[in-house]
Amino acid sequence: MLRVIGVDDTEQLFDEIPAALRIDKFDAVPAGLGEADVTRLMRARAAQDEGTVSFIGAGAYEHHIPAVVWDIATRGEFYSAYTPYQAEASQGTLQVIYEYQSMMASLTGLDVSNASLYDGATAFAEACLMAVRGNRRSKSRQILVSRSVHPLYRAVARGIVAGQGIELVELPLGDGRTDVAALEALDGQDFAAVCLQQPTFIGTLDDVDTLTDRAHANGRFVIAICNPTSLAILRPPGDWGEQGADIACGEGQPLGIPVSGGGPYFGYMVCRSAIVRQMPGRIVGRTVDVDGKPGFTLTLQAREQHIRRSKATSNICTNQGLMVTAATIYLSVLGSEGLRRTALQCHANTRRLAGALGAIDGVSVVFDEFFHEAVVQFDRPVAPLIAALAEQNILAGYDLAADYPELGQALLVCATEMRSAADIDAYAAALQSVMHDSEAA
Amino acid sequence: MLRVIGVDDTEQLFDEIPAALRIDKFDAVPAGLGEADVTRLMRARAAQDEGTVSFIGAGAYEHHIPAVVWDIATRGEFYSAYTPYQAEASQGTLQVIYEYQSMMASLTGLDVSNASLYDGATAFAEACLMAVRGNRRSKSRQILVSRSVHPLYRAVARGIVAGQGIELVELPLGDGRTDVAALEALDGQDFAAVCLQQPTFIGTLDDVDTLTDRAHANGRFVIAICNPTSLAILRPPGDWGEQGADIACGEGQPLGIPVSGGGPYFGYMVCRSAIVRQMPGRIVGRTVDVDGKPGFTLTLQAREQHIRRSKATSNICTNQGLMVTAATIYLSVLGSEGLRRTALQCHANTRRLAGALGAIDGVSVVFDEFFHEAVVQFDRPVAPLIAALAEQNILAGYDLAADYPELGQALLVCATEMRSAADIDAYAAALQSVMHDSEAA
Amino acid sequence: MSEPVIFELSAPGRRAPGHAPAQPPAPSLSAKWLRREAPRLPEVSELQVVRHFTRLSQLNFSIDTQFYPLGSCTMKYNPKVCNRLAMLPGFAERHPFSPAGNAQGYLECMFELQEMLKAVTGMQAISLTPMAGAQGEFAGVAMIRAYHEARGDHERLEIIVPDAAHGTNPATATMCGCSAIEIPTRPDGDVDLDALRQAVGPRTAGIMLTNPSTLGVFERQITEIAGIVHAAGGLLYYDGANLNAILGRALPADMGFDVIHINLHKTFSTPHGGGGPGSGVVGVNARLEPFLPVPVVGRDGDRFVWLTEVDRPQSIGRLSTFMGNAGILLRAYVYMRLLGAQGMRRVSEFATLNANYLMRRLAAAGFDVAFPERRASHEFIISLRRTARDTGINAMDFAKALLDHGVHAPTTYFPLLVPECLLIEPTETESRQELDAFAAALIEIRDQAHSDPDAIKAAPVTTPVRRLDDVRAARQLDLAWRPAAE
Amino acid sequence: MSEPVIFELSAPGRRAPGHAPAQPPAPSLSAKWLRREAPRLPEVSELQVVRHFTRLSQLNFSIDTQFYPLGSCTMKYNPKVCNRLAMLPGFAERHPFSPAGNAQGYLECMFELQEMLKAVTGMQAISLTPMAGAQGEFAGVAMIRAYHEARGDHERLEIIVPDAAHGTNPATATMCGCSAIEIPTRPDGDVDLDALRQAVGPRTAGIMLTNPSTLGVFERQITEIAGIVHAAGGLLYYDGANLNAILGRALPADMGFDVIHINLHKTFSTPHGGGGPGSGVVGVNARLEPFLPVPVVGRDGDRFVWLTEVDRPQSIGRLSTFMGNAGILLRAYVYMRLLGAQGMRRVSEFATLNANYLMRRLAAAGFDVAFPERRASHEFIISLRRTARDTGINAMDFAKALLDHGVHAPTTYFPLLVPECLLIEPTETESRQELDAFAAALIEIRDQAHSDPDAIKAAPVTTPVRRLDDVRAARQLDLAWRPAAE
Ligand SMILES: Cc1ncc(COP(=O)(O)O)c(C=O)c1O
Ligand SMILES: Cc1ncc(COP(=O)(O)O)c(C=O)c1O
Repeated sequence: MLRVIGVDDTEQLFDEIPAALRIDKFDAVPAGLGEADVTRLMRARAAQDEGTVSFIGAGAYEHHIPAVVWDIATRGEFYSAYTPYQAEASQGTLQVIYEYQSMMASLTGLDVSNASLYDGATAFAEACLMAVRGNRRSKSRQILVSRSVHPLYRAVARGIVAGQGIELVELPLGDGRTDVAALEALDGQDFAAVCLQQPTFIGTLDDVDTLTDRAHANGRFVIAICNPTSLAILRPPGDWGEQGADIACGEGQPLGIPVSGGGPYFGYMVCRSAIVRQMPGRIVGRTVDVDGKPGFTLTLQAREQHIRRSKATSNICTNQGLMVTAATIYLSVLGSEGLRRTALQCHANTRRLAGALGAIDGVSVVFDEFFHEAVVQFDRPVAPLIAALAEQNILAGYDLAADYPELGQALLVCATEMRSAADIDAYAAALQSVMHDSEAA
Repeated sequence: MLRVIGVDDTEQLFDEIPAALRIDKFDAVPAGLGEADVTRLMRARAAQDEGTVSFIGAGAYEHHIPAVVWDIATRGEFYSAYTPYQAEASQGTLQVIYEYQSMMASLTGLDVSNASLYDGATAFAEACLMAVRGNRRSKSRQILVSRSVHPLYRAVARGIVAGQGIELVELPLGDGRTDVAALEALDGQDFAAVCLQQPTFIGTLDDVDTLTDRAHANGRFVIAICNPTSLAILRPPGDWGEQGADIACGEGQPLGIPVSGGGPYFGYMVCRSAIVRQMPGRIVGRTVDVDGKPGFTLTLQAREQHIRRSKATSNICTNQGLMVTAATIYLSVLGSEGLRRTALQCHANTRRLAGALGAIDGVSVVFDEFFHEAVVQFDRPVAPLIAALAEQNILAGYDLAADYPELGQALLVCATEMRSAADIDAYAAALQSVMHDSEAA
Repeated sequence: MSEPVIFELSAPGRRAPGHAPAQPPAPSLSAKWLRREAPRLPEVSELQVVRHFTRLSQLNFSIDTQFYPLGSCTMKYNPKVCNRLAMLPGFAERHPFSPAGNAQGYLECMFELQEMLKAVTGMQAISLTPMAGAQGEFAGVAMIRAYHEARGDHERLEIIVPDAAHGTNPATATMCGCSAIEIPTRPDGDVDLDALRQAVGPRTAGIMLTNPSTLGVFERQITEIAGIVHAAGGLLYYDGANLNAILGRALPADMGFDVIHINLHKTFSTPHGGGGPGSGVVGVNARLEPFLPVPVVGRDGDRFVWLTEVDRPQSIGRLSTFMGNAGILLRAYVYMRLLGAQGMRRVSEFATLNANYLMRRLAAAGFDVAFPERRASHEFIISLRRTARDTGINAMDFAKALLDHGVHAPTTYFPLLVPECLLIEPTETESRQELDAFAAALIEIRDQAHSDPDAIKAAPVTTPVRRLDDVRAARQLDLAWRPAAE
Repeated sequence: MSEPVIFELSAPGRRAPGHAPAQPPAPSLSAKWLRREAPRLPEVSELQVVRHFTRLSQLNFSIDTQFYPLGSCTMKYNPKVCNRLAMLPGFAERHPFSPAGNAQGYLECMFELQEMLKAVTGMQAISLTPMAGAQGEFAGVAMIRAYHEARGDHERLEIIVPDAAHGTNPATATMCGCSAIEIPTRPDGDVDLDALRQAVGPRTAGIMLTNPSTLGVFERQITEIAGIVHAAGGLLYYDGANLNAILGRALPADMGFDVIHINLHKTFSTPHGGGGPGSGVVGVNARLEPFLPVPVVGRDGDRFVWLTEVDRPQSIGRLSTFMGNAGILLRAYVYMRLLGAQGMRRVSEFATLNANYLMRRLAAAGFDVAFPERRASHEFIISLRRTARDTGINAMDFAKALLDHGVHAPTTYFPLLVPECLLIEPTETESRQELDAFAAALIEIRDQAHSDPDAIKAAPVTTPVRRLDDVRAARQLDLAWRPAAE
């Protein structure tokens, strides 16, 4: 090969790199390991983190993932394909995305889904940008965001939209849910959108109909953030109020993606057809080939960076494709009945958990109606309890102190369908004893 | 569907089963579990058996298995296909087997491999039957089997060939290997075959050239049993003596199959072309299709039970196909250089292990030249030591007491390339302390 | 698209690094033991391996990609989770000689598996060691022989098999040193009792039957048969390849069988793997229990233990180096736990429903069902003799043409007594759409057999290769790749 | 063979049992919250799911099945073990909010990953959170803005990008509220320094460059460029999509870059997954360290800890709910540990060797290489303008025709400044045979462009569908399946 190129050795191939920049020795990373050694290493590392029983939700949910999901999703033909730019050579991926889009549209009750964004928080940020672009009735670069929206979604979105001079204005909570009166007080003011999370970050349920109608009456878009599992039983954003939300987005992880330390997950986004040209990310359409045979292709690409460059709807290129494949398989295996049962069991388990914890002295459950997360208040600081339980491999929940000081010394707990009654009882017992010890101390 | 059939309910479909035989209720097995529950159960069960560091070989060897091997072998198209009877719809499996046959032929230095038998022991049994059928120069139903052959192979084969009135006659050991003089003493007697294992069950090396030539001089077939890993560095059966062995067989497990509690493994068998029509099991041949395009098909099926029924060379039907697929991938990834290094590292590790153990008071290593198993003699019974070490999750080796009383209080140990120097040292240290304790006690 | 033989991708010195140790020291073995020339294995990169075998896999039909109604083979869905769980490190990395104390998790599964298998067969005891159906048969016949021998009955060396029997049955008889005596089937699909009565006698070791039979019908006279054979001093062997049909609905033990094997890779859905592995566990009644192959899993208080020849001195011994296809047994265990009792009954219910539905649809479309008056069990036979006579398009042609319809062919020319037959087993995991599409394909092929027989004779055309020259394969044996030069 | 949309396989009430709990109690929620109509999801069996998606997968081209020389995308082999190890339960089942004390195994890997990434870039500090290249770019430009803002330099809102830049570069500028100023490339493939000198000024926030550039050549004047931009008060951003070309041979930090992102899914071989996920980790020099996105993994004695806004008050904040694509980071970590230092140099060596070899072969065969006087980096461009002019067969036609040769098409019509171009990146994991076969295919297509252009215009013909009607797709939007009735 060197002869064909006309060089003597491979070093010569790098001769256009100025000598001052070339490094002749590179040993700043460890020497390579054989696969057996890396395997031994990683197994030891993974084992360190294994064995916890988690009651944390807060945006990432441990569900049963049928073995078939990842068995199929990691087939080389899905795993090692690129973005389906050559449609004829990518019908597998394209059809999967089309099926995914169809499922998401039905789950949310809206029209058009894209092929994924990075995660729930960035999907939310993109939804804010989209609303500002898409809302013709508003000139505002301000967006109302309920305090019931995931605090980290708000933080991420704030950082992302700030560059474009867009501001997120907080709507306060009243009794654990978005305060309708507070929204009413803003009637007549120009905001591009109102953002609601249902179920809220703290598991409660907003009066989405009233809030949606009020937003629309004021010429604002409604951005809905929903846990997709919950949509098996809760009213979909497309049905909120008179007209339905304009954009739905959120975290796709509950649909067959392992909690996996926070990623890779995927952000989903679905909208009304009227605003599809403002949607970021890829979209697959069904069409026909030259023989009239149905087939799939990326469409509406004029929104995207590789065509429109600085005028694109977003800079996103690589998305979370494989996760979408997994989610599509997951939704196909579960079907709406399976997803419904999963949602209901999470709900039932969390009620059981709330009951068990609330029965402990010094512990009370604050809000009544919740989906699969509940706020538990304590007569003492939460952090030490979390730490003590973590040592027993029980992950007690998400400490609300920093994000919601108004809720007092509170913990957000979640019991998905993966937590058995025994797990729940063990948690309650351990908590009781930890609280007992902390009193004794 | 019931309407098309013309029945009212599915119970009616069973109305040809005499009423007395029909059971209306079946609850003798536990109720079905969801996948999540079964997963939890099996993970708990598997965890109980995990974490041992094994120095046992004795016919099953823990090697590094590249992740790619089982990732590909468990692809649905391999995993869920049947025997490739419809060749046009099974070219994948057929070509894999053809490639496997090619690799095994080269590894053993013989001509024709079949597509697998159940395991090493049954392959050996089939080789004995094949030798009796195939050896035109012998009328004997007796076969000479070296005592250095795996004791369980001998036990299994004895049981299988007994029905046909075939008898296995033992050739004794002399100094840890097949006693050449003992074979010479049988010169002139009619035996269908002589069976040798190289390396021997106890890891030593037989004088296979002399033994083979002597067998052939007496009109006997030579059946070679070889660990396929060893064939990367040891002389292949096809090269033994003047003419080479007639049949090679053995356990395919070392070629990419997890030790997996003893199975599924696969038995391999390779022979000289002249006797291929006596070979049991499937064989794949390359041919052409009606367009002249190369393709693969099962061939020489007239040996098999589905064609020849009671006159078949064997009753085998289902074999160990998937394991062969894995082995073919394994051999492709390693190549001859990778297999050679693996073999050499096992050899080096076992030498290190023998050295470390032999240095302990009351322990000695008996034979000098060995491949990757060594006999270690003790000044006391072995079983209690094994038990004590097993409690520390060290699997000390295979107790030779029952099978080879002539070796005294002896243990067969093995350290494959998977055992690190630290593993070996930890074993030696633990053994020393266990022996110390047992003295103290 | 055809794929080169992997050796053709090879380039000297190329390797997939990282899968073998760095250069180890030279062996301390004298040269006479050492190989002079390296074996010819492919020298390829890991990507080449992945690409080659992935592409090869795509050349296969399989359950995961096609309807696969291969009669007698029970090509049903293999739940992915079974493989996943059997491959857990605690199972996959356990050495077979690990002491029982380090194998309690595995042994508990096996003990429970034995119990469940007793329950589905009605038998008294189980041995899990046989590694496929044929080895289960071997074990069964060997036990029957051992039983007679133990009673001093040395002349019983005849095994009766119906003419519909699977080839492994007579082949097994031979392996065990017995002779196979064939008895005919009556036109209604049941065994000819008169012939049976004539066949039995003082040399009868036993009879091998599958029920439902390979003809796809339930042998209604099974109790009479048992009576005849037992009265003659013989034993009854149940070939459990078709157990799927009666799972949770009838017990072989109740039918009078003394010994049974079960193909776990059929009824209990372990992989077929392009030929194997399988498992042919055996069950016996009290009479034969002492002869069961070892090892067997026993229980001692709350510990699980291996029972060996020491505990079972009359055992026919071991059938495998270790204890059979352990990982396959785990897959079957997982599958059975998933199903549970009700799930098992659903298996036979839907397997039978699908078979009868498809049979009726094909009968209505004018195909000749072999036993039109009978219920199908989980499978059934059609004979294409009329079409073959009228058009020259025979069963094999139908099989090949089906491949072009994206469907694997049913079993052809078996059982031997029905001419031009297809043995069709849809299994319970297929949907009605698949069955309808299959029926439509058969109808289309038959129509085309009349309108354009040459097109059918030319089939398949959509497969990676077209019909292969089997004669050439057998005459010009090419069984291992060699470089062009050699 | 085309595959129905999964909804077309659906039958009311059909389910894959065992994947959801038995019927749970009704929710204790008032009806107003509850969904009135079930969402339309497929109602299919597990086998149907497996068969459907397995078949769909087979419709894809992928690295595992085809040569995939997609320029700028680094479609190299993904070692299987990376996925296997990232999916270990201890990693896959760890909740992102598990306390650091229950995440030491993961954190240690991430800490070491940060260290290794520092080593391969020469940067001072790393943040692992960006989830793809474009998000890395966002982080980089946001840090550049934050840096200027922190210095009170509020007017610096212009980002300079060469005309060859990837679309994400200008799009990122916009996302960050900056404007993109394009500068031209000289005919030799390097940046036009005069134009650059004119472009910089007091409004310059920085410049985004990839080196080697998307033209497949190394920007030789990089030190001068750095001087010009820095002198003007701007910072340099390195788009690390092409890092594969110089791995272990040159450090972006030495070139004068202040901030860099790396596409781990390119250089460090995590899955492309049909579109993602990826990871766009960022590295910075000391100047920008305070602005790094959080969280970052730190070390406190022998414990590993998360550093957040609390520790990094000037941080641009979080870019993902949790901490980026953790599982992808693990895959990259495994890959880097497999390679090690020498392996990394081998990557750039063979990537460059393969690209130059293929470029020379094509040049010798008469193809117009875009920069014939230059060394190729790990990729190179050919222009098909002459063929297009002579035959009407353009770059897209070549791309489609390649599919019929079993090869994925290179990147077409990018970079924008070379007409009728193919950007070809063979990667280091391909064999010479593949490269030769690819060259032969291109030659054959070109010959056919002259002899039978209609055949090429009709390509592809071997793919599951032929050329699709993109106009119809965009005009008659069909973006979600609906039953025929609706
Ligand atoms: C009826 C019948 N009996 C026995 C067997 C033999 O079983 P195995 O292939 O597992 O050895 C089969 C398998 O094809 C069969 O269908
Ligand atoms: C040169 C270049 N820059 C940036 C990107 C964007 O990276 P990502 O797709 O990971 O967002 C790409 C990817 O296509 C690229 O090739």
